[in-house]
Amino acid sequence: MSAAVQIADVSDDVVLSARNVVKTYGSTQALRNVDFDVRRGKVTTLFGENGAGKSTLMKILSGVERPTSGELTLDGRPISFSSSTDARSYGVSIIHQELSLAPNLNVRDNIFMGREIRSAKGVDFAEEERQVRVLMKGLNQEIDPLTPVERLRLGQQQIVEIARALSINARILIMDEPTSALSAHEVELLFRVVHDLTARGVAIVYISHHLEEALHITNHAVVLRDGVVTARADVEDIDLEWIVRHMAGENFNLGTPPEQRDFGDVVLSIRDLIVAGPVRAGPPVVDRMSLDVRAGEIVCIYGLMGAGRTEMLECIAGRDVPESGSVLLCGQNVARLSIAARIEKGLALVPEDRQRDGLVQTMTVGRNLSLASITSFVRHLVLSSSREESLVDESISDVHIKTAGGWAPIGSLSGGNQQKVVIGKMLATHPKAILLDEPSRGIDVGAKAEVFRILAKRAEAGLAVVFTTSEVSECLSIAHRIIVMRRGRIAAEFGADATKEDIMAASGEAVVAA
Amino acid sequence: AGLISIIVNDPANPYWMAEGNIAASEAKKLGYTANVGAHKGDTNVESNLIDTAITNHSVAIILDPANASGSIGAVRKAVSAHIPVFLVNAEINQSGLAKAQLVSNNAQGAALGAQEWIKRVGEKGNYAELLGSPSDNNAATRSNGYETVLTQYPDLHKVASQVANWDRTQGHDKMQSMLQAHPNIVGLISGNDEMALGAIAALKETGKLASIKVGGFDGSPDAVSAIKAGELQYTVLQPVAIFSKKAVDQADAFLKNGKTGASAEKQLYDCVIIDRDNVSHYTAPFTLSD
Amino acid sequence: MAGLTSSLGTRPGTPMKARFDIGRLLLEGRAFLALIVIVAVFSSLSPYYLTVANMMTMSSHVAIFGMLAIGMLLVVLNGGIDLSVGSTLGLSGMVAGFLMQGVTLSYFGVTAYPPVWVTAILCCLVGGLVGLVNGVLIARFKVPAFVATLGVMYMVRGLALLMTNGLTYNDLGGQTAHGNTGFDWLGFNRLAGVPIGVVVFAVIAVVTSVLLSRAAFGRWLYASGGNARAAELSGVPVRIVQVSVYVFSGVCAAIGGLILSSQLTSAGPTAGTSYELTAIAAVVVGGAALTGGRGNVRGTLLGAFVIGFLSDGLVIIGISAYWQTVFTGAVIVLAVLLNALQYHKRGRRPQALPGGPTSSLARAGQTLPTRPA
Amino acid sequence: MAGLTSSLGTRPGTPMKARFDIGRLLLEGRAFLALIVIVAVFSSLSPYYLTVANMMTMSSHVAIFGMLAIGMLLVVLNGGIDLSVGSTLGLSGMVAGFLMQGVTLSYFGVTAYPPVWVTAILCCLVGGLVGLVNGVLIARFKVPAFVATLGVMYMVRGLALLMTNGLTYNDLGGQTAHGNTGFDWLGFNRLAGVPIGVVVFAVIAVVTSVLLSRAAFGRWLYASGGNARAAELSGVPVRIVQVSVYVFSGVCAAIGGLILSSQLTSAGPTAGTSYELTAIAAVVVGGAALTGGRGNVRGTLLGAFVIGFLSDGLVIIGISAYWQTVFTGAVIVLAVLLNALQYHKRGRRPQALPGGPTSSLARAGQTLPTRPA
Ligand SMILES: Nc1ncnc2c1ncn2[C@@H]1O[C@H](COP(=O)(O)OP(=O)(O)OP(=O)(O)O)[C@@H](O)[C@H]1O
Ligand SMILES: Nc1ncnc2c1ncn2[C@@H]1O[C@H](COP(=O)(O)OP(=O)(O)OP(=O)(O)O)[C@@H](O)[C@H]1O
Ligand SMILES: [Mg+2]
Ligand SMILES: [Mg+2]
Repeated sequence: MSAAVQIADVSDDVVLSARNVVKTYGSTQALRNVDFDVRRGKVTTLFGENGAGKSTLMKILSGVERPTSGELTLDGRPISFSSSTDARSYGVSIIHQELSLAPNLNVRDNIFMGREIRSAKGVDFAEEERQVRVLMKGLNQEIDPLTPVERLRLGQQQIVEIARALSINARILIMDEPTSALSAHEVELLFRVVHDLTARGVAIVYISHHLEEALHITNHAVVLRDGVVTARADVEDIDLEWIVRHMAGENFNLGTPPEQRDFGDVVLSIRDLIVAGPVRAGPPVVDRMSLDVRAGEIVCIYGLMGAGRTEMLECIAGRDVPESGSVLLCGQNVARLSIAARIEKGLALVPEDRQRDGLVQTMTVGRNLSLASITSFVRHLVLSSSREESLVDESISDVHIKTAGGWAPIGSLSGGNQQKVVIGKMLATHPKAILLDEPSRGIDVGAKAEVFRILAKRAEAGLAVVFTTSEVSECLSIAHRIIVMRRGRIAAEFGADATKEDIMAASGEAVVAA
Repeated sequence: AGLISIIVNDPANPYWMAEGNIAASEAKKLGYTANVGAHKGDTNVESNLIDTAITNHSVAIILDPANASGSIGAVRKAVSAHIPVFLVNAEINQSGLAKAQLVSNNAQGAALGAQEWIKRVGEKGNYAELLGSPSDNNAATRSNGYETVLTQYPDLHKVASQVANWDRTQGHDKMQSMLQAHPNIVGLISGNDEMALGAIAALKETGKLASIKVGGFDGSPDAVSAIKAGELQYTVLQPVAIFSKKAVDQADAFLKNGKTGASAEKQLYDCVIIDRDNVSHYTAPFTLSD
Repeated sequence: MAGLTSSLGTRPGTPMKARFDIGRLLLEGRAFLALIVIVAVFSSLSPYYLTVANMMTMSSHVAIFGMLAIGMLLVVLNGGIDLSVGSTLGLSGMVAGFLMQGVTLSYFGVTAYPPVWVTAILCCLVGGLVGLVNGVLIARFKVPAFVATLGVMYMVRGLALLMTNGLTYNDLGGQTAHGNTGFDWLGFNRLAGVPIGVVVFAVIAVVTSVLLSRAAFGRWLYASGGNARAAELSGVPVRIVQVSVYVFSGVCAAIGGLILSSQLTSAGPTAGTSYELTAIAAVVVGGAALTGGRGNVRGTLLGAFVIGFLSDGLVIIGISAYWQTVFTGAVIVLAVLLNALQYHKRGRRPQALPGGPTSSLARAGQTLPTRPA
Repeated sequence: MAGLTSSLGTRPGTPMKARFDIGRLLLEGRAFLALIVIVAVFSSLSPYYLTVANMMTMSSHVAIFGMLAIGMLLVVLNGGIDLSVGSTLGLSGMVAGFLMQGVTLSYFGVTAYPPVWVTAILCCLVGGLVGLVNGVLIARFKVPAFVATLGVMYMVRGLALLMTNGLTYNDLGGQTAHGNTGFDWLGFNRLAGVPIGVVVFAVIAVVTSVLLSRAAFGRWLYASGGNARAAELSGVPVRIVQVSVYVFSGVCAAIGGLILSSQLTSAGPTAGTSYELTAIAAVVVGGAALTGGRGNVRGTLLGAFVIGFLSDGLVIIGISAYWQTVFTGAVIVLAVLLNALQYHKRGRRPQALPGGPTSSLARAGQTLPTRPA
């Protein structure tokens, strides 16, 4: 690899580096021969699709995981971290992608979790509290150190996580998607902190799916695809298009833009839907949404995290009770029906988090596939196994699931195929309208394209499709109509010919002026 | 005239139920108020009940001790709170603490029972025994009493014995298991009626009740109906009705004159046999009228 | 087993059913092996152990807590636990006793003697009612199953004791004059040499097994035990399923109470004390996971027979009751230790952390993956 | 309460400490209120209830299962459960009894009489050892806590019974000749009018409370009970914490056994049967969540006193033992019902579903916030 030569030239700046790192989980190769450098006083950003291996690499750099092979060097000397605590003692600090806070503890205790300041009388809470106040002041936040974390907004929780990473006075700070729950204002604050830190010589590794935002603060960019480093460059030499090209592959196409067609009748109609937020008195998560979807139409809902898309879809599907508003399916109000009854009537939801809400891990592929349509193969009170088998086989070939058979345990499938199982399960109920919450999240590029192909095919056959996404490129793939949601409301509506810039501007994404 | 606290073992067993009820009604007849508690064999609960009796300023405590050794501490506690304690039904392994220990003569009763058993079952063959919980002295006393009599017959062999903890369900299950290994036994001698009744259910089920004869101990109403039905050969009536009444009387006497009126602390009340000949005299629970 | 099924899984062409059964058999194999070892050891120690008569007797002992175990299995499959079954068993017997003595309807001034089948149905209703209380507390009011059923356990036991002030109902034989004889039929008679209690137990086991494997309800139960959120979004009536399993468990306990009291022809209020633990032990030894979603009737039966045959065997060879206690504990620990080791190896990906709320209260290594792959 | 605190939370300027304490007080307020009601009702029914002497007596009853409850609290905070404490209490007493009778060292042909303090330490070691077995099974071998401690419960009880074949050790007073007197000091003497058992209990409660609120160990325990993954990533030694709580619980049970047997001056092998349930009840009534991470010593003490004062009160006014059982059950159900309703209102977003692995075995509505990637 020619990149390796290039890296050796600038080694004077490099504090931490990884060489030929390989990480395998069972049969999945998360990282293959990755070289990566972290530079003093610089921000290095790691770009890559979901599942590219970004977090895995960061976990290795911060001692959470050990590489299958390959080595790390710190200040030119080989090193091997035995644990995250060990790495911390060398000044490596990480903000994990998943919130790792204990909800029952307060802010102070979370920040000092595992490294309490001891005094003769036990933990020195006063000193801890003082330090937290200083930290919060530095972040310009009014979060009281004694508030239990579970009472904080998601964004505030993320601030706590950032504060914890900062409190270590690290030389190397790894931020794995720190801004995913932050408001534009909070993001700006964070960036100011990042500038201060780099000015003091702290090395920063940054990961974000908000590409513009990342480009704005980074010095170096490294792109990872399927566990392989595909490109690296200084920020001066690159632009957005470069990143996308290297992230997704040269001739990658998510789907063909739809030709304008005549749609059928309105299948799904939402009127003035209001869903209350976690705090009753606070603003509603979904605020007077109205939306009509016709048979054969594909509607994409774009928005930032926390825009309220999940709440809206789950409310339509019947998991949440709306504050007010109606949900009409083919003209019939289903807002008071149970989930099962809505499925019966032809309204299906593919949930956002397939592990938590989509799959039953203890059951086989086939039983997962048939779960939502059990009633269709009950004869004389017992399940007809022949009918079930044919239904399962049909689904497997229908949505192209790569599996050894219906009896295979669900855990043996790759993420993309698991996602197809969830989609296939809901399609097997023969819905009139299907809602998909981030159907492409966490699945690889090929699976993603296939999922979109399946949806497009079904739409042609008259299915009304609503899907959400956080990636602009996906909006422009197969949707006939793009709706941008912002704080629970429709911020804008576009046709298939919209541009990325229009969409991102409407979503309120922080396109910070350079 | 004050409160008499009565503490019995487990009122889920009619024997102790009667013990508590009879003592309570006698106390009320004598003008006292009465509180009946149950320790269910747990020495800690017993000790707590004694504490409560002390708190309640009881003038006397009638106690069926949970454990010959384990209850000494509880009795001592009551005594040091200057409350006279009268033990009924079971003894403790220390004298001089309680004002009186009124117990049925278990050894005499067991011998009596064993002799009756010989009469009914015969002098040869294999037999089995069900024992009460080993933590209870009465279990050993009765078993030894049976042993003393039955070993005098060289053609009688005890082929199986099991602990069934005074419990009917366990008596039933253990009997069934013993029958598997020893289907040819001619009789069963049981440490109490509950276990005997459980065993009878098991024997009825296998149709062996005609060939295997069962003897009980206690004289409980259930056993008496079993005798009437011809299922149980006999039972040894413990004079619980007599001594629980007597215990209250002695407490009353002690409270009034400072003397129980009995000659010794340990007072043994002889047991009597109930069989189909005198079963008609059984007028009230644990009472055999003349 | 994990390794085995997945390697089998990659071999194409093997018919699906066969492969599945091998995996299953190995999972249950342990309990089965244990049973064989137990029977072999005790047979060599006592000539009476391996006789048809003794097998029947032991089976009729197993039937009682086996009934509880089958109800418990459904609750455990749902990810719950039911500590109240022992008390319900006791209450059911007491209700039977009460009804057999005749119910005096003071308004009419007559005493009604319900026939045995009415009594049996009423007892099952009482058991179902207790289960309903559990189910509503857990499904509707979200009280943790452990505590809800613990509380109900005490209350039901107290009620059973209060019904007669602790006394035992004796002689449930009924009287021909009252037209309520036949209660002891359940406990005493035999069908082709098999005690009726065992027959009832077998019938219920078969029915439950069919319910679990062939009815929509079974599928719903496995799904909601495996992942309640996913099941709900797939249209499974998770709450109804949850309430049902507790009701089912209550009814099973009531039937257990009926069998027991008809075997004894008497009903005591303390009957069944601590049987819930034996039932849980049987379910766990039978390979079910306390996290829900894993387990089946066959395994639970094996578990119940292992425990029952072991303790009866110890009685037959005349070993002290105290050793029986030790052995029961050892069997439980050993069984779950093996289970845990096995599952531990398999469920590697979402690393089960010690101390997690799920991992310690429930099966380790079976935590749901927290993050999308 | 959720509504209240959050509305308070939105009012700016209120000092945080005050708000926090109000919330806490209200949470624990229920148990406290219950205690006041209990004391008031029984005082009006019996003139002897509200006397210093009776309070001392009742406290010394509470001390025994309160000891178990404190150990149980730590286990519950960790998200586990310990069913073996009752048996450990019994075993501890038996070991004390065994040692007090003198240990015959056949090799030397002498009988050694260990002094009382040695006996006490050895008993605690035995308790700790039982806890260690639990902890290793759970933390190392990932056996579900419920089953692991269930198995150990049987084994320990069996061992206690086997030690004397079911007999009770009598007269633990010791003999001056053997230099091992003083055992009954623990149970009989008083310090400024307070029974020593209560003093020991109070000391341990205070120490535990300080440990939980002021020591790093306490933070670790709450952190690993709240989110084990996060705690491990932050460098909390989660496994060590997990093993420690079971050891602690075992030692607490052993001390409980010592106090009990010195109060009774005898030690029986069946002592403490089913006390684990009372201990769990105390912890739950005291507001701790079975999912872990929530609860404190103050609440547990209140819970223990509610249960103890209630049952002693029922005895004092002469209510049947059966009603006591019913009341215990009702108190448990009521307490968790209130808890569940309260928590249910709060944690809305990641909706706790019925039947989920965590939700039913443990507190509902307490799912960790999972953050979308
Ligand atoms: N603990 C694990 N066990 C097995 N496979 C894993 C594990 N963690 C990650 N993987 C796999 O490794 C690959 C890389 O995952 P990683 O979390 O590093 O992706 P990522 O680039 O951070 O994605 P995202 O943008 O979604 O955060 C994926 O295929 C994932 O499924
Ligand atoms: N775990 C949580 N606890 C409390 N509030 C939350 C939680 N997750 C999200 N929220 C809040 O709920 C609101 C809507 O979130 P939701 O997940 O519905 O948004 P979304 O548009 O679907 O975002 P995503 O990109 O995550 O799918 C936001 O205000 C967010 O802060
Ligand atoms: Mg990642
Ligand atoms: Mg969402």
